[in-house]
Amino acid sequence: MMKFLHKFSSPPYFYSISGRMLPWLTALFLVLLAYGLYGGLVTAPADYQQGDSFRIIYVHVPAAWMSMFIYMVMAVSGGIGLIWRIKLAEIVSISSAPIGASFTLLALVTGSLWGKPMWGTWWVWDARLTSELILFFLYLGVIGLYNAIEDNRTASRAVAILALVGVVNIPIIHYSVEWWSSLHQGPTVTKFAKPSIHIDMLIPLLVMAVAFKIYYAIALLLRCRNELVQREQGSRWLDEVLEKV
Amino acid sequence: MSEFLHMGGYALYVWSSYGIAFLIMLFGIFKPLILHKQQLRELKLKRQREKR
Amino acid sequence: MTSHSLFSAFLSVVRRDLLLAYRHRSELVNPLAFFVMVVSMFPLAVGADVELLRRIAPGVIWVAALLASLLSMDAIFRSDFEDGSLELMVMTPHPLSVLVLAKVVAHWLLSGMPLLLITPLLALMFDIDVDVIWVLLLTLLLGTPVLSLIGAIAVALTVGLRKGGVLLAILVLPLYVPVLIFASAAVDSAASGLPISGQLYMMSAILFLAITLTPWPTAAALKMSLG
Amino acid sequence: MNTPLFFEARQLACIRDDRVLFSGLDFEVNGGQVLLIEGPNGSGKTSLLRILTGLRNPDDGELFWCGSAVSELEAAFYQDVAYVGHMNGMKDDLSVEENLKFAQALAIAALGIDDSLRKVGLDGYQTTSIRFLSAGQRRRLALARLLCTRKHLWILDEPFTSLDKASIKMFENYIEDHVAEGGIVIMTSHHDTGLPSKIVKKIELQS
Repeated sequence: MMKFLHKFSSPPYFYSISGRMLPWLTALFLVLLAYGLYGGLVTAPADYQQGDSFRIIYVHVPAAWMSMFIYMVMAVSGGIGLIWRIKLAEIVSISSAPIGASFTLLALVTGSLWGKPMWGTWWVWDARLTSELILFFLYLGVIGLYNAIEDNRTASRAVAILALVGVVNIPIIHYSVEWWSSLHQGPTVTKFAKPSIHIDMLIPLLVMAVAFKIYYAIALLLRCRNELVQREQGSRWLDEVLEKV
Repeated sequence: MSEFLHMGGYALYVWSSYGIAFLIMLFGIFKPLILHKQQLRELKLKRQREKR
Repeated sequence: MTSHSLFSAFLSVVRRDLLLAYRHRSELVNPLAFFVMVVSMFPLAVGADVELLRRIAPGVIWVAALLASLLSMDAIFRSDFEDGSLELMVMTPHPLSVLVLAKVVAHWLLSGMPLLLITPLLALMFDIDVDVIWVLLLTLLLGTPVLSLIGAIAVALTVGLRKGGVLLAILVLPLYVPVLIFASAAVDSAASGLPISGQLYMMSAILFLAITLTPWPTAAALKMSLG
Repeated sequence: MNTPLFFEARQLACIRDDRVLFSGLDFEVNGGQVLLIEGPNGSGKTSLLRILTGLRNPDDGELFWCGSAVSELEAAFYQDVAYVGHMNGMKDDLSVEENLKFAQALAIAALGIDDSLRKVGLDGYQTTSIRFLSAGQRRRLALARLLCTRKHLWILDEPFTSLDKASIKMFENYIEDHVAEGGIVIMTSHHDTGLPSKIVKKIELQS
């Protein structure tokens, strides 16, 4: 296992492998996306309460899941980079931050667009949306810290420490926000409980979730390649890559 | 078809959600792609300058 | 060989920081003045309706305390970083995280505790009755150390940067949310006579978690900033 | 100093801003020796010293103190090493005595504070605040810090900056004494030192 990890983390190998994987990943992503959208927008029956506006969950929920998932990946890869000094882990960690932030933003925007028809206000202090907002702030902190430090290696170590501290705090923040929202909102069913999931509604949701993960892999590989080229400017393996430019 | 677009009266919210999602995800793919092309071109120029 | 024990090294760091602050004791007033001023802004902003003021008092006082401690946070490592004494502290046989804990304790004594002393005065401004003020003081006693402990991580991460100030706040405020929620809620329910033990247990749990867990990342961040 | 002291560096490398300052650097220093690191400005002398002190991680290579790797030793290594960098590490608002007392509190005390100050010609300055000392006096105070704490390995970055001729001679004498007792000194210096060549070992860093 370590041998593979070590081989995989050698820049030229990673660059060529990712180059070959990207087309396949894109194709897979498009197929899943098409299937998920068709399922979510067409075949899935309208929700008896929310009507067709519930179809926003096919974007909102996967985005929310991804925002949390990417933060975890960022923290774990940051930790690996910090402890074993594997350069590629640092690159994965820092390249994930902007993608995670964009998914969090997407979750917030679609959340408020979903809330408007239901409760008449653009912003609902619902537990899930509030946790999502704080997660967005955590992402802003990570990105702000990375941009503030010039040297790449130090910046990635700083981001790894912050992400690890963040990942420990996320459950605590989530619990306290849940408790806080039950305090002020009364014991009604939390507004964003997913509507009673009918099998035809659930399949597209899971398909969209997988599609979003594939999308994350694509965006991550693209950003990792950029970060790699930027850090390996001096090295010789870039020669034959530059020929093709 | 128009009924589908109507989305039971929630057309604005549903389609703007999907539209924004589409834009954000598109941006997330094309920005690094364009940056990559630029990066390689700049690096090539820089190396040619150094060789001279 | 009189190798000084870890505890005496801990004490000497705390004593040194208190001595240093004493040499500039006029500066100790600044966070306090800021705290009082921010709190007094609210009646000017929302009007002097006593009922409203009494309801928002816990939140206002707690947000002001949070911002005041954030302001004075930068000083924990800044001067040591600039005159090289931080390097000498890293190069000691004692674990850096213990020395870091000593510095945070000293900082809390200089910035957290004074907030407690002045809070009763502010509480009168919002017409909070006495036993609620006690609960407010208790939440500040449990909460302000957590602000210093978690804040120290962000300070250590940004100490090497010229423009660390605003970034420090961005890094740290999301991590302050649990303390803010439980503290304000405790005072709120005390005002309406509800039990507050749940909130206080949570705050003590967060405090002990912070004491045991935060020195490691702070020490790692300091070593990184020095590297 | 009973155990024979031995400091060794293998294949050290340091990269800063994508520029390789040095790589594949090997050297050894035994007890009773002074290692003088020479090289033009910007050749990475200070970075090398900061790597030796453990303040900065080398981009490659390993350090050994008395045979065991420094990365494992950590506390035991710091027990024995003292560092005088460009910044003296003194608090301006504290007095001379308070600074030295704090230095002793974090290490093993050796010479008394008054004796150390007398040795560096700062006797009587005990209660003056560092703020009022000249640069030369501050540098001598850094030397006093070395004398008043028991450290086998001294790592000095341009120790003689802002010192007058007499003070440099004094500093060199104490370096000789330290090395004579079996200690090790690793230092960088611009002007050639008056130290006897039999105890000085030199390595050169190219720019």
